[in-house]
Order: sequence, then C-alpha cells, then structure tokens
Amino acid sequence: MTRSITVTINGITQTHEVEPRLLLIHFLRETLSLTGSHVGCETSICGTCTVEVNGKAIKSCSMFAVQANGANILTVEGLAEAGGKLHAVQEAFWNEHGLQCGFCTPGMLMITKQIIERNPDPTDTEIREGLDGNLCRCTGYQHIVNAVRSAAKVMRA
Amino acid sequence: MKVTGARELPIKPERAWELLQDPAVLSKAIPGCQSLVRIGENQYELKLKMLLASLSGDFLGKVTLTDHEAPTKFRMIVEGSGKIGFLKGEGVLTLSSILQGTEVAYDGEAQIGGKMASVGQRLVDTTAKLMIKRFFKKLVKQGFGQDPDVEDEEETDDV
Amino acid sequence: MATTTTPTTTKTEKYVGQRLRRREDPRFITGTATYVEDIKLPGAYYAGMVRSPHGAAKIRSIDVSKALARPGVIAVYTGQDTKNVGGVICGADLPGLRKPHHYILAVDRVYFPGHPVAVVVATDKYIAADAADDIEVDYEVTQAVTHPEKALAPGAPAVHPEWPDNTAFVFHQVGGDPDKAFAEAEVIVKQRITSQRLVANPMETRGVVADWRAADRTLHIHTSTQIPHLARTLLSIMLGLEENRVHLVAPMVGGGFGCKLNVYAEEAIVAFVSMKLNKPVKWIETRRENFMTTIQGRGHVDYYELAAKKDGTVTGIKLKLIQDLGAYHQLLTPAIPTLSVLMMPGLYNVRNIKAEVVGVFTNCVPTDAYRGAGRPEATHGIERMMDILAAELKMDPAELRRKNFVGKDQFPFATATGLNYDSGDYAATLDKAMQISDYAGLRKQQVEARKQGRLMGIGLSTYGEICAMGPSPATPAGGWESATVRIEPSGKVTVLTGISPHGQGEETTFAQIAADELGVHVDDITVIHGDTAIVQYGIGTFGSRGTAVGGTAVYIALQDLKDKITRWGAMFLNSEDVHFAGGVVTDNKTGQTVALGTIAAAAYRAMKLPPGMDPGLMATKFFEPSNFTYPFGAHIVVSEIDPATGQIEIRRYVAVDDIGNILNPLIVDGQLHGGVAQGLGQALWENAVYDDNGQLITGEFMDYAMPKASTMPWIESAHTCTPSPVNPLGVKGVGEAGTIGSTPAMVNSVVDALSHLGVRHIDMPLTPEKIWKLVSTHAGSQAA
Amino acid sequence: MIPNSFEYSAPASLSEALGLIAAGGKPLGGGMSLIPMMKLRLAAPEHLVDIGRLTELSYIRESAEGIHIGAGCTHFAVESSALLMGKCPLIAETANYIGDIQVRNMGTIGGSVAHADPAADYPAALQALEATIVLKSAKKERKVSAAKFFIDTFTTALKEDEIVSEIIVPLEAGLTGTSYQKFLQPASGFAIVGVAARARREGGKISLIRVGVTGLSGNSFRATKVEAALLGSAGTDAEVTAAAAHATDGADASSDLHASAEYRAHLARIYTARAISAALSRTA
Repeated sequence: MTRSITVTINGITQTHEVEPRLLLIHFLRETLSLTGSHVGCETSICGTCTVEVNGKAIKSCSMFAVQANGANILTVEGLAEAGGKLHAVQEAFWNEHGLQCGFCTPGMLMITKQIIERNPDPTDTEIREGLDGNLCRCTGYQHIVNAVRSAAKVMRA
Repeated sequence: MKVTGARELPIKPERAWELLQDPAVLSKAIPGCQSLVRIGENQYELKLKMLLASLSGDFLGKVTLTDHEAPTKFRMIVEGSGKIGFLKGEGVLTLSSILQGTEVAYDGEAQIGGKMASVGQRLVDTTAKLMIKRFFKKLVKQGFGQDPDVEDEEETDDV
Repeated sequence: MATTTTPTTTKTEKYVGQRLRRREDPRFITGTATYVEDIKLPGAYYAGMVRSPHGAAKIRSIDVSKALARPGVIAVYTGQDTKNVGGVICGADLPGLRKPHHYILAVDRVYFPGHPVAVVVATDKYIAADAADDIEVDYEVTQAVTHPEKALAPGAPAVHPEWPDNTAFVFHQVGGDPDKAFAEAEVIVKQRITSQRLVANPMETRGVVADWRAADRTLHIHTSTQIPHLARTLLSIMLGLEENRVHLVAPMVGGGFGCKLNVYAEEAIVAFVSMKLNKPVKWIETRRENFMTTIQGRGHVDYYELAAKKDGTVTGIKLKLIQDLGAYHQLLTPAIPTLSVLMMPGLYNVRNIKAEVVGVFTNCVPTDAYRGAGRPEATHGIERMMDILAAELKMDPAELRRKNFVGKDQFPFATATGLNYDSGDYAATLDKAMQISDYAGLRKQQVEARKQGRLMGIGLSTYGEICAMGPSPATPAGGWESATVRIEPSGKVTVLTGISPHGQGEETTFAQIAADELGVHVDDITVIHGDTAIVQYGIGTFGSRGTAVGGTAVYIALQDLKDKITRWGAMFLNSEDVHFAGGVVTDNKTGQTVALGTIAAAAYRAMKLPPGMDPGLMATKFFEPSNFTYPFGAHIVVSEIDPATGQIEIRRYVAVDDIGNILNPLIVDGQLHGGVAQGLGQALWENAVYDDNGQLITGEFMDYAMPKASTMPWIESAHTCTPSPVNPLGVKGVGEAGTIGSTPAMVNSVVDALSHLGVRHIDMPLTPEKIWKLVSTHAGSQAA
Repeated sequence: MIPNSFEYSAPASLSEALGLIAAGGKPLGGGMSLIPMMKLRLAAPEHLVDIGRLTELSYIRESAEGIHIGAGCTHFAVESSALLMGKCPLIAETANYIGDIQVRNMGTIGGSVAHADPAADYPAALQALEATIVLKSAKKERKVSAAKFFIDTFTTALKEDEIVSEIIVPLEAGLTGTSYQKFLQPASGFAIVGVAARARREGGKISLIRVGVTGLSGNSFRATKVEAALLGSAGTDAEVTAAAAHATDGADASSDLHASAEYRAHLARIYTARAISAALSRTA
C-alpha cells in the first residue's frame, strides 16, 4: 500500500507515491536521485544522512518519507545559490580543509548550518558538542571545528 | 553473562517444585511462551514470542529440565533462535524452605547471539533480570490458582 | 609551422609548499561526488547477503523456497552454486604458511559471525532485505574460539578441523646476538602488551556495482577500493576472466584506512551474480555487515623483554607476538605482523633482537592492514617498554629515549631487523616537542598536582615508521608506482596516476607538483585516478605511499616531458642553448621564448618534428623506490584523571612530526589530525569485542566507541624536516604518522599519571572503569 | 537497514489517533527509539499511528498545577523553552543531555517517557521533580506519578490503548536549585548513570531534597534514602558524600560491556553527590 506525499525539496514542490516503510534518506537518494546525503550506519549515530526538515537538522535515515509529508526539506544539493554561489558553510569547509574523503561532508555541512543558526558565535566546546551527532573518520575534527568557527564569522558579518 | 540471584516465593517448597516441573505451568510462566510441547523426557519444544516495548521476535527452541535432585535442585535450559538472533539460558535452581515460603536461588549463564548480540548489549542484563522477575511472578500466581496473564490492577491512578 | 594557440597561463610562483585549498572539494561540498552507491544503472538488480549468526557451525541445509516465492526476487545462490569460483586470494606468503581455501560463499561450514552463506537478488533493496530474512539456514552450532591465546591452548576447538593447533604459521627473526645481550644484561624488564582488534570504519562502507555485458564479454565493476588495478587482476583470476575484459573503477571512495586494500568475497559474489543474470547488480554493505565482515586491524598479544645496562642503554629486545588472524587470510593478513617485527627497535640503536611470530586462526573476521598495519603495534610495544624501563631505572623517559636514539650522523642506519633508515634527527623532534609543551614546566606542575592528590600524566612517544611502501622486493604485489603526464594540444595538462586517492588530496598535491615543474597554473592540471580503462596499471593508495611513490612517478614523468618540451623549444628557437622554465622555453643567448601551449599544439599537429621525436607530448613512467622512507616524530600528551571516576581528560596534545618535505601543509595537517584521532581511538575507546561464543558484541556504533568531535583534543602540530634521500621530492609520507605516534603517547600519559601509585602498564582501551579500579586498588600504595 | 512493511496512519486529531491505537495501532512519536529498532528488524509493528504530527500534543504552558509539556514536544523544544528554563530548568537541562542535535530535533518527550529505556535521561529528572505523567486512551485520561509510572526495563504503567499525552512538572520557586549530571556511554551517548537532584535550603538547612537516578538498574527511581539522610542537614560536602552512599541502596545494578555493576553503582554514588552539590550551589 503506497501513500501519496507532497514535499518541497530545495525549493521544488513535488508529489510522489511511497511505501510507508520507505525511509526519507532512500526517498531522497533513490526516488529523487539526490545522492548527496549518504547512509553511514543504521543506528542513527553517524549523521551522514543529515538534512533539514522544516528548518531542523534531522537524520533522514531515521525518519519515514511519509512523516515528511507537507514538509519543506533542504539537502546539501540546495545549499548553494541557484547561480552556483556557495553557502558560507561550504566555502568554510573548503577553505579550512574540513573534509578529506568527503563522505560525511554533506551531513557535516547541514549540522554546521544549524549550529550557527542557533548560536551565531559558538565557542569551540559548543561547536564540538554540536557536531557530536556526526562522525568523521578522516579529519580528527580539528579542521571541521575551524570550518564551523570560520563559517560562523562570515555568517555573523 | 552470569545470571545469579534468588527470589522468595510465598508458597511452600513442595508446591514450588511441583509448579516448576509442570509443563502446563511453565508454559504460562515463561514470558512470551506461545506453546510448550513435550518432545521427550523432561524436554519440550518451545515457541516464544518475545515482546518488550517495541522489540519483538519469534523464537523456536526447547526447554530442558535435567539433573533433578527432587525436591530441591534441578537444572533448567531454555534455548531458542529466530530472525533477530538466538538466546540460551541455563542455570541451576535450588529451592529451600524459608519462613515466608520458598527461596529459589538461581545460578547460571545467559547468552544471546545474532543481531540482538551486536546491537543490544547494554540491554541484555536488565532484560534477563526482567524476564526472570516476570517468570516467577507468573509462576506464583498459578500457585494461587490465578490467571498469570491478568495484570495486577496496580494503584497507578493518582487522580 | 602553426604558432597560434591559446597561450597557457604561466606562473613563476611555486605551488609546492603552499597551503592550497583542495581542488577536488567542490564536488564534495555540493553533494555531487559519485560514490559506488550513487551509481544507478538501468535495470540493475540489488543483492543482499545472508550471513551466519554463528562464529562456528556446520550448515545442515538451506531452504530458499520462501525467498524465491517472494514477488520481486530474481534468484538466490548458495555456496553450492559458487564453489567453483576461485577463492578469496591471499597475496602474502611465509614459509610453511597454511592457507585455508576461502570460498566466496560458505559451502558446508561457517567460520566467523557474518560469514556469507547465500546471496539473494531482487529488483530493489527493500525486497532483497525481505528475501534475505526469508531464507532458513539450519546450522549445527559448534564451539567457537575467538581469542588467539585461547585458540593456542591445548584442547581448544579447531577453527579449521584440518589444523587442530590453530596455528597458521610461526615466523622467527633474529638480529645480532640477543641471547648474549640478555645474558649480560644488567636490567631486564618484561611486559605482556595487547593491541586490541579495531574496526577501520570508513564512513562509507564497502559496495559493489557489477555489470556483465555479455555481448562484449566484458565485466564492468565499480567498487569501493584503494587498489583498483590489483583488484581487477585478482577478481579476473577468481572469476576466470581475461584481465583485459574486466574494467574496474574506484569512483569516489569514502575512506579506506587499509580495509579497502583488499579484494573481498562480496566483490566476486556480485560479479558472479551479474554474469549469471546478464544484468547489472548492486550490493552495498550495511554498517552492521561492515563490523562483522570487513577486515579488522591489530589483534596482538605481545610478550616483550628488554635488556639494558644500568645507565639506560638498551642492548636487546625479545618479542613473542601472537597474531589473531581470524578465520582466513585476506589479501595481506599473515604479512602484517612481520611489519611489526621490522619496526621492533623503533628509533633506538638496539643491535640485538629476537622475534617469534605465531599466526593464530580464530573464529573472527580476518585481521589485515588497518592504518599503520603492524607498525602501530610495534611502536606501542617499544614505546611502552621504554617507559617501563625508565620507571625501573628511575630515569626520565625523555632522557632514556635520547640516550638510545640513532644519532643524526649515523644515517643511513642499518637496523638489527634488516632495515636501512634513510634520514633523521630524532633528538631534534623530541627537543622541539619538549620545548613546545614546556616539558620541564609540566614535570614541575606534576609534582604540585600530586601534592594536591591530583592525577596528572605526561606521556611521550618518539615513534618511527616504515612508509612509502615500498621497494617491490619487499611488497607482496610490487611496490612501484606509475604516472602518465599528457600535455593536450591546447597545452592543458592531464596527469594519470596509478595510486587511488580517497581523501588524501593528491588531485591537489600532484597538480602542485606538475604546475611547478611545467610552470603553468595549477588550474591547468587535471589529475585522474581509479579507472583501469583510463589509467595505466598502478598499485594504489596505502602504506603512506601516495606522494612518496606515486608523486615521484609523476615527478619523473614530468622530467621526461620537460626534456621533450625543451627539444621542441630548441627546434622552434633554432638554438641548442635553451632551457625550460616558467612555462616557456627560452633561448639562453637571445632571450627569445616559445610557450608550452605553442609547443603542445605543434607536437600534435606534427608538421615538423624535432630530430628523433615522435608526435604528441606525453610521458609514462614507473617509479621503483630504492628503499622505504622512515618518518618519525615526538608526541607529548598531558592528561589528567578524575580519581573518583577514572575519567581521562586530555589537557594538551603536542605533535612534532618529521615527514620530510611538505608539499601542502594544509593537507598534511589534516592527515596528521585524522591519524591522531584513530590512534587515540585505540588508546581510549575503540574495541572490537568477541565473546567466547563467537559473537561480535560491539557490532554497531552503539557499542563501538568512535572518536567524536567532543572527545578529541586540540592538536598542537609542528614539524622538523629532514628530507628523504629516497625520492627526488624529499617526502616521506604522512598518512599513518599520527596514528602510530599517538597511541603510545596517550597510554604513556595515563600510566605516568598513575606511576607514583606503582602502576606500570595498562592494556587498551583505557576505559574509565579500568583506571578507576587501578586507582582504587593502588591508592595508599604511593611509592614516591 | 530496511524495516519490515507496515500500515501507516496520520490521524488529523488526537481523538482519531486514540481510536486507531485502541484498534491496535502503535503510536509513533519522533521515532528516535522505534525507527532504529525497526531498521534492524528488532521491532516490526504492523500499524504505526503517527502522533508526532499532532499540534494538539505540542505545547508548553503554565497553570497553577505546574508546567504542562505536551507529549509531542521535541527535546529541542524542551531544552530551548524560556518558560522551562525560567521555572523548571532541570527538565530543560536534562533535555540538553539527550543524544545529539538531530535526535533532539526529532525525538519527543512523550515518546522517550513511554519507551522507558533504562538508560534514558528524562526519567531521572521526572523522578526528582515528582512529575505527573498524563495518560490518555480513547476512553479516559488518568494521571500517574513518575514514581509509579516507571516500572521496569521498557515497562511502564501505560496500557496498550494509552499514550503519554502530557508531562506536568512543578513550578519551581526561585529558592530551588537543580542539576542533572550524567556519565556518558562513549559510543551511544546513553547514560551509564544519570542523576537529577533538586534541593532547597532554608535557614542554612536543606528543606527539600529530591534525587532521581537513571541508568543504574532496570528502571529509574527516587533515591529516598539519600533524601532522608540529607533533609535538615546543612548540606556540607561531607554530608552530601555520606548521603550519596545510599544512592544504590536496594538497587540491582546492571552490568554491560561499558560498566560492570560494581562500577555503575560506584558512579551512581559519585554522580549523586555531584548532582546534589551542583543543585545546592544553585539554591538561592
């Protein structure tokens, strides 16, 4: 039994028929071919699947697509402006070398945006606590912390 | 994992022994037991539906009662496997008479495997303890001729 | 002659050495990078694995009927169907090595939890998951053995019934006269030191898309690997295909850390299915599967003995190394502990060594290369032993190390284990680390802290490592690397490298090298890797070899090309006295120039060729290194322990690393930070735990503690530089340095914090509970 | 990774939801406990009733009785509520310790309380606050004290047809100091032990002391022996430490890979002392 859901994703409203058990991450990746958000675990720990639903960063592997019916969703693909101008968090991760293999990066960018929106001038400790729902195996987090701090500075300005 | 402890039952040791050897009683005392069918001397096929909050799983296995030293001591082995993994509990139960009735001391091992083992580690201990508690509660109720599946109307209503 | 072309941008400023942000990053930060799971082929099926929940069992029967009846299920294959496919290949060899045949699907027994017993193929992954659950496997469970020492005990269950002693090999190495050294020793210290199993846990799990195109008799595979060419060779052998009919691509790879330096059963299974069904087939590993079935690292029980004089001079080292191999040999499994033996003396001038390595089968997933591969274990061993010896002699651990360092004038230095250290100044890194951390001041603070009942520790490790794998005779599959540099008719440059970067940033660093050598803008360079149909045969990315070996191949190809360019320039300028620099060939006499772009266009137009020159402008080179490189460093960790709970706080982390020349400091910092995180992970949190019944009980991120942003310290990083003479870039390699240096520094710090209570050693991970128990049991036994 | 199939309902009102639940549906709040279990196929409910979307359950408001927190409030809503931070900071502080930002954005207080994970954070605070849990079914509404609500591992006073609809926490007078102290399991972030303390001091003597403990055993509880030992005392460090030694009285400490029973019990005592000291330091 499928259900019809209507969602606005990166500014585009669309309607799809989905099985109730379809996870939001699979809806994004398989149904919509938005493959920027990734799957890194099945226990809601790693955060590579983080997207924004109605302005809140959530783990899209732990939400059913049907729960997002009517929602406004932002994924990594929607961060940059239409003309290609990068979002401050994207620029900051690039400048500060906040990524290596890049697999965790989309989730890191989405949580960074949330951290800064809620706390425009976070301390390093607040940044680190804010990142705890996102694992990175490459960077040791130091350059990610630098990136968040630097993006916050740009976004405050 | 070690499972040891003791429970006091408000029934006489002879009665407790009787209940613990009776498959009809056991089938109603083992939490989640769907059926217990005799397949040999003191050996029963067990169908179990484990329900704990949202966790649920069907298990097929057996219950074995052995090493009897009537009426004080025997070994109970419960094992089962299903899609979410497998479990095995084995222990010696020792009954002794106390003022309030019977003390049943148990000393054994619980093992889980498969999916449950790799994701549910932190819950094995508390869950095993919970199941043992439920088992004895349901056993005692039967000793008093009560339906073990009827929950006590606990005084939880504050209004 | 055509002389009108788009002029290529020229630049005189050097790129090498700059903190250039990475050129590969836009695809990652915009979510447009293509990893294996992102590849969608029309009509593709999805494979799901059915895996053993048991560590050891016989398979009585497999009932697939229910799965086959499920709508959307295409096929199910079991070990009976795949038993003629070649087994998983082990590339390492040792004298007398026992190699069990490693069927891609279990045939009649399972040997470790997660062992695949069947594959289901369905039209989508949801149905595949349902169908995998439909399959009923009847197992006869047998007793598993999961600890290597228990496996060696008499009467232990046999992992492979044909080898009841569970011993895959015993390997001996002796250097100097260790027996004499120990007989004459004034002090001997001994310690059992374990190095627990770790899970590499790249954020991207493994995954394969196989596409057999029957009409072309060609197999196209996308797989998440560090070694695309080797994987192609090995898979073609397993599948019985001609190698040139296998096209393998490593697309973007989400981390490897050694666990993707392998060829796995699943890669062959998915290819087998695709060939059976004539359809593309995809399989993506879940994290749970990754924990159970992707190789793990470490798994040592080491028995160390150190012989020394009373003045602290270390005269001999003995090691009995028990390596937990797991149930099978993966690509390099038995070779890994031999690297530990090579690394035994660390940075110290110890002439007498004796090692015995026992490789032990257990009912666990195989161990193999994980970041550092054998060297972290050895470094941890020697660095712990140096602290234990220092405690025994009541010497400062820094002084003891300094006393035993190989001197900076002793290079090249032949070790007792047969290596030849290339260059170094070990005292300089230690000095710098001590200066940055204010070691003397820290020791004073520690005295004060102890007076207040606080537990403050200062730990150091002066580590060395074997990098830039490596000379071919010492590397199982060849240790050279390849590069092609192609200047296109427009003058733009394409670099094809045989390594396979997956986060290390060589699309940037190799462009820096090429831009400098050719005097062009870095944006004029494109670096391509990972596709066996495009790139010449190469070895891959592992063993801190990318830049030292792969980068050198690029460099020497560029030299070849520069020679060609110069000859073209000479023809253009009609002069023999010319030189190529800054993107132009200049006549040394007249000062007249001709630009690279002009030359490139002419080389392809080929109206007229310089004498003896072919058309085109391309060079392919294979670089064979003459030696490994030997980076080193000194790490200092300041820690404080909460005596009430055993909780460890890292107050400072100072890392001074000497990795030779640095091409891009930004990228180097990132490599070091990540390495330190993994090393601290082992010291403090990570642990792959199997219970005695063969269950992996830390099988998800819920129980396997990864380093997190909030648990990682700030790393104060600095460098010294002794360029490597092994390659013209003077680089040594940085991928594994942080991991190797950090683990013992951390453990030494915590042991140091408790040393006044009489604590000499703690096995990893240093859980708060362990520390609390030590504090409780040793409290009141304050020695000094 | 892939859950079993199920039927899904998104009722438009609470009464419709309760009807579906009475008919056997399983309530889905934020899904932070349930969905991971479903993905691992350790849970396979046949019918999910999505109550996470009901605005009826999403409110935080004050009455004479206390502060009413709708079950549908996310942990983020709780941690960031100005009303709670001002008048019942313990619950807001506790919410901040749960999981990570993403989990707090999605998970709900009602879902967490109903799930009754033995290592969840809220129960410690709710015990210390003597909170009231409001349970609702299609037939009736009833109120249960936290002390009676949490029965055992994943076991609560909830009946099959009921949901948690509201949590009522007390309005704290300015004199009360509170604190939640948690020892984290390093992988999952769950509490190995978590202790919530609530204290008031009048005339230099402790006039109110409540201590809630989670993680130690199969269920959260109030450490009444600790409370009794401290009531009327000055609350010196020595008194607090001595009283905290009773935190484990009568508790059957759990054991797992991350902490043995002995260590857990030890931590419970240490964290009880720390939570009480912190609470006392925040009293007026």
